[in-house]
Amino acid sequence: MPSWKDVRADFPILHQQVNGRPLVYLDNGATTQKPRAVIDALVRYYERDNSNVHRGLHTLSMRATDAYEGARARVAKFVNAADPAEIIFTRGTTESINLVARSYGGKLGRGDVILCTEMEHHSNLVPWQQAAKASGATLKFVPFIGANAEGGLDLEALDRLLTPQVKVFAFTHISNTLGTINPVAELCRRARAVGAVTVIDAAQSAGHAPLDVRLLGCDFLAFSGHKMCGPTGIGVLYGRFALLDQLSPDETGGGMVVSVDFEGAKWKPAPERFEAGTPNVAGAIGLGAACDYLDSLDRVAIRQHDDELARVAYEKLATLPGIRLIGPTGERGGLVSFAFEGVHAHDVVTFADEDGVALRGGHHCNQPLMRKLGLTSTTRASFYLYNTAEEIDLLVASLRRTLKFFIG
Amino acid sequence: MPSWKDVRADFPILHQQVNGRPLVYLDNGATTQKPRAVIDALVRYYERDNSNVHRGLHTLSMRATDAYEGARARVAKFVNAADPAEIIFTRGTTESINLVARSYGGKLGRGDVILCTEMEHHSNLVPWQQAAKASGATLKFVPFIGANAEGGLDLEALDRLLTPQVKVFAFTHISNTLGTINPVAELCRRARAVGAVTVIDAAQSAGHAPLDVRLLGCDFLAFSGHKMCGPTGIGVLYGRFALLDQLSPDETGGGMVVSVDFEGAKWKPAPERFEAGTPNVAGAIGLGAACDYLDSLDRVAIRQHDDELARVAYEKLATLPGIRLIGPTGERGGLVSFAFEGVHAHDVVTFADEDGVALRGGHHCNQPLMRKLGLTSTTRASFYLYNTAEEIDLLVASLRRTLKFFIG
Amino acid sequence: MSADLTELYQQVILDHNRRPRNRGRLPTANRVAHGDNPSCGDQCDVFLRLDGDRIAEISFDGSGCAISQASASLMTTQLKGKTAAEAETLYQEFHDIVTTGKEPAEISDVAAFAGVHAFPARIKCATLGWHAALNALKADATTATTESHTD
Amino acid sequence: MSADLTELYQQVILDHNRRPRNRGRLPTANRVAHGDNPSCGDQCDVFLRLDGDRIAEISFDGSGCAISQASASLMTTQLKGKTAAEAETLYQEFHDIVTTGKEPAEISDVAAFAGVHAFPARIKCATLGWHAALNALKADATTATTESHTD
Ligand SMILES: Cc1ncc(COP(=O)(O)O)c(C=O)c1O
Ligand SMILES: Cc1ncc(COP(=O)(O)O)c(C=O)c1O
Repeated sequence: MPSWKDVRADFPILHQQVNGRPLVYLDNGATTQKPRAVIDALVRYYERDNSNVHRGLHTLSMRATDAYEGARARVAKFVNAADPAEIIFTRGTTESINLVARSYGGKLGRGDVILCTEMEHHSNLVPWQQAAKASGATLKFVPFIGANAEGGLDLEALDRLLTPQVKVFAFTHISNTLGTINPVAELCRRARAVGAVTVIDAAQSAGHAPLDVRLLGCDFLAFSGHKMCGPTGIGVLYGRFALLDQLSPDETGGGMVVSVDFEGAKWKPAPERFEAGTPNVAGAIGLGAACDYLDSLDRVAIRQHDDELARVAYEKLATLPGIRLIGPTGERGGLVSFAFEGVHAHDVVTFADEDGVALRGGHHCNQPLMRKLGLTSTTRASFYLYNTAEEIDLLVASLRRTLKFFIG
Repeated sequence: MPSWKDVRADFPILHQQVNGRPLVYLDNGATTQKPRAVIDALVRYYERDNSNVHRGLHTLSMRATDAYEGARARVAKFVNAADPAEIIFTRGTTESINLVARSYGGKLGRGDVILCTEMEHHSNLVPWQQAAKASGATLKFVPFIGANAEGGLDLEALDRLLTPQVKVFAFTHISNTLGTINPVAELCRRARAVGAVTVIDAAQSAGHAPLDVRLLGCDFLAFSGHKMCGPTGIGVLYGRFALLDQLSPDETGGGMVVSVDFEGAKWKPAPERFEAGTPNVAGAIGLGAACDYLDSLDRVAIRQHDDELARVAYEKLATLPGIRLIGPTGERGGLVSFAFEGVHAHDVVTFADEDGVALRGGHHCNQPLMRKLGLTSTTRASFYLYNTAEEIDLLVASLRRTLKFFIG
Repeated sequence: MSADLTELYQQVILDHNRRPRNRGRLPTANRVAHGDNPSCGDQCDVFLRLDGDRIAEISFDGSGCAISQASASLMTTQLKGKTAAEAETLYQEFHDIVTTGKEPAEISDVAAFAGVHAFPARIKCATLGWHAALNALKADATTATTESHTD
Repeated sequence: MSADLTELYQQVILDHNRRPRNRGRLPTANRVAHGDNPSCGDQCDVFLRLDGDRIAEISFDGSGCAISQASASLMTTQLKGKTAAEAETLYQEFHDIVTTGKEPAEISDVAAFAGVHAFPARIKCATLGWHAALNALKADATTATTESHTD
């Protein structure tokens, strides 16, 4: 069990005052902070090894290539992929999903169904709308249960919706607005039974819990480095090799071709086929360092820590007058969303900021979900390994002050 | 005039030994090294301001947004764009060109012509092959003149090829293999006369010479941060606003939509429309710092320095037995490509590496060009602001040793 | 970083937020426009009954933070009875107040919005209703988003 | 970082590079395959005349570095007269040599390639011709790229 107090010392950014108060960073669902080890990995790369990868035969280029491919192997291990070639580096979850939606989407046609859920982030929704438009496929949604979506996905509806026409089933692991933890292994199992390819949006889970693509049985899985202690501008698409191997490339250009003439080109196999141009070498290396850091703390312990904070927050927030808590009442991921009668999320966040507490207010890129809940925005507190129970008390105190100001 | 000796002190990576010799880094066409100022900007961001951008209302998020949008404005100034909204952040040149080729390519149809040149990097060739395939348009090429391409682009052939059917004319500013500096303002002028949209691949020029999109009169211009002292994983697509505004998005997801329901979405205007998902915030900020660094040295002086090194290198290399020098005999960008009778580029690079000299050998993502020259590979020495005349002497000495070993 | 919040949340603003004026859908409207602030999800519909060039009646509906709601409410009281040209001038004045913090020459409730300038992220909130109103005047039923306007 | 280059460029290799054996297009070939090393542009065509299961004649053509040319040349001398199964075994032995540096039990020219293991970037060069030959044996006319094989 890591000492969570020591963990805070690893994050330089936390030790600052905001508006005269110690920073309480509770916007981890948007992005997480970076430990010294990750920042140092970037600096070390630029100060010692920086070079272009793959095409170089000199020492720096070999070092950079080894570090970049080492990061790929490290990420493969992080999600227990069978082969590093199943790891494609992208800018982030959004690009990963666009890549599948375009490359795999190119195989779809009229009569085919793409299945999503009603709780998807815009990044796991709009690319599928585009894929449906381009291919003539139909887009359908698994509904959720309850006025506050407290009942999770409607698994009976899923059974009705999962027909053999479904070619893709794309769903989030942990909802960034609700905190719902979806039964992803079970969803993959049911999808496989009808021959549908599964795409998991793991943006909110990759940094928070152990992740094993072979245990989950998914075909594709997407996540972002910046939400798991890694740098910005780097993310991952895991794809089962047998599937990747059949896909056409998405972006094209240098580095992903075997041979080119004026008329056309022949593609390399995965993962190179999907990584056109110079990749974010430093970003990948930083992500590898983030994997090391998270595993050094133990992801089971991180999950317990984050989920426990969310549980405590849920309980304490429930005592506030006029609050509406969204999402599951029991087990949940490390975040809580809520809305107040008569005080808008925007104003809540501004007041919290005056107290040094960083929250997010808005639709969290979840507009259709919000609309179904009859909301236009919520306030969200999202936790990570450096947050503490004391910070939740500061949050609650700040919210009380806000309520007092607006409601009296 | 900067003191070029002092400049070397700004680059931590240069002060190391490779294979027991001081590093002589002559692979700048592939990627450049990073000055302390750029590395520090990344560290500062992660240690002080890191947060997600755009969607946040708390202090860190406002700081991160200001820094990210400040970097956009900085890059706009760097290329003299009329409006920061004309600057789209991408992963690099390759992604920038893919973006135009797909979004603008979506407007093309049978009978339309896409015009490239015979000296394009795969990244400014294969995306246009794909666009032609997808739209039914025809891809044509402006030839170059001379057995070593020493005559540059054939401007008479260009006049014949530039018919009103040409909808896009995509060409490189400086050839990464030949060193040819194309007359881009003139090419834009001629393209405009027939109503063709121009796309400039500025990967090899952005960090080496002043760049003014309004003076050039181009519609789109693409470049990579990592080739101009900036971080990996960040690049730019400049687009004239009137044109950008008409284009459909490429990738979709969070951050680029105004509103979303289960059926569809409405897009934000440029640049957000083209930046789906969390961007490479630190990368953009690092690129802004690179712009500051290059302008503090003065880009006119950098161009003179780099081109002078290339001139000296060309002269000294010409004295080596059995060497074939490629590209222009007169004015050229800061690089020289060459091939030896009887010694393969691969072996040349391995020997140079033993002497601490980093060179590139291969087709430089220019296979069709190579084939027309009757070559499969060349060795390339490419220079940047921290290189010196003494390093050219070390290069020549290393090549002499190699020739001695293989030829005797 | 941030100025005192009481500068932002002035009494006039709190009052308009609590008791918005001219709120609801105007049944007699002959012009309507919708405004979105995509960064926080605020929305605002503005309904106008134009009588020639003059705003005979005006209302707004929507959801959003105290700043955006109060601003829309105050906007309706300011624009009622005005011509399109007068409305444009009033918007320019309001825009100056929220971006520079300079209070207007004449005593007016809009002065309460001067505190917004110290919170640049909230300028979009303060101008959302105004953008929608101006779009409605232009008989332009397209969505006003605060992102497509230079605030 | 790198071992001494004389370890890599042994006399046998230099000799095969300067005077390649069985170089050219075999007119009587009934099998051919093409190999690419996309990272450096090396190319290698291998031509076979298969007699039943046995390689009656073999040649190679292409361009590349000293390592790849010498390796392809030596490969042709090794495979001539061998069956497909024997060729596969010989490749495995060669692969072991270039990846581990362990010299073979019997004295053989292929031992000259043991130095390659200290230069991992060159393993692809050393195996390019072999990949093409094995592909030609499989009557698989698809391109052998060293990137799609695990070296
Ligand atoms: C559930 C979910 N999916 C997708 C994304 C998009 O991730 P990114 O913006 O890093 O591409 C996010 C984060 O905003 C998220 O929370
Ligand atoms: C002329 C030219 N165009 C395009 C590219 C591709 O740039 P990137 O790999 O950064 O996308 C390069 C660099 O390799 C280049 O030299």
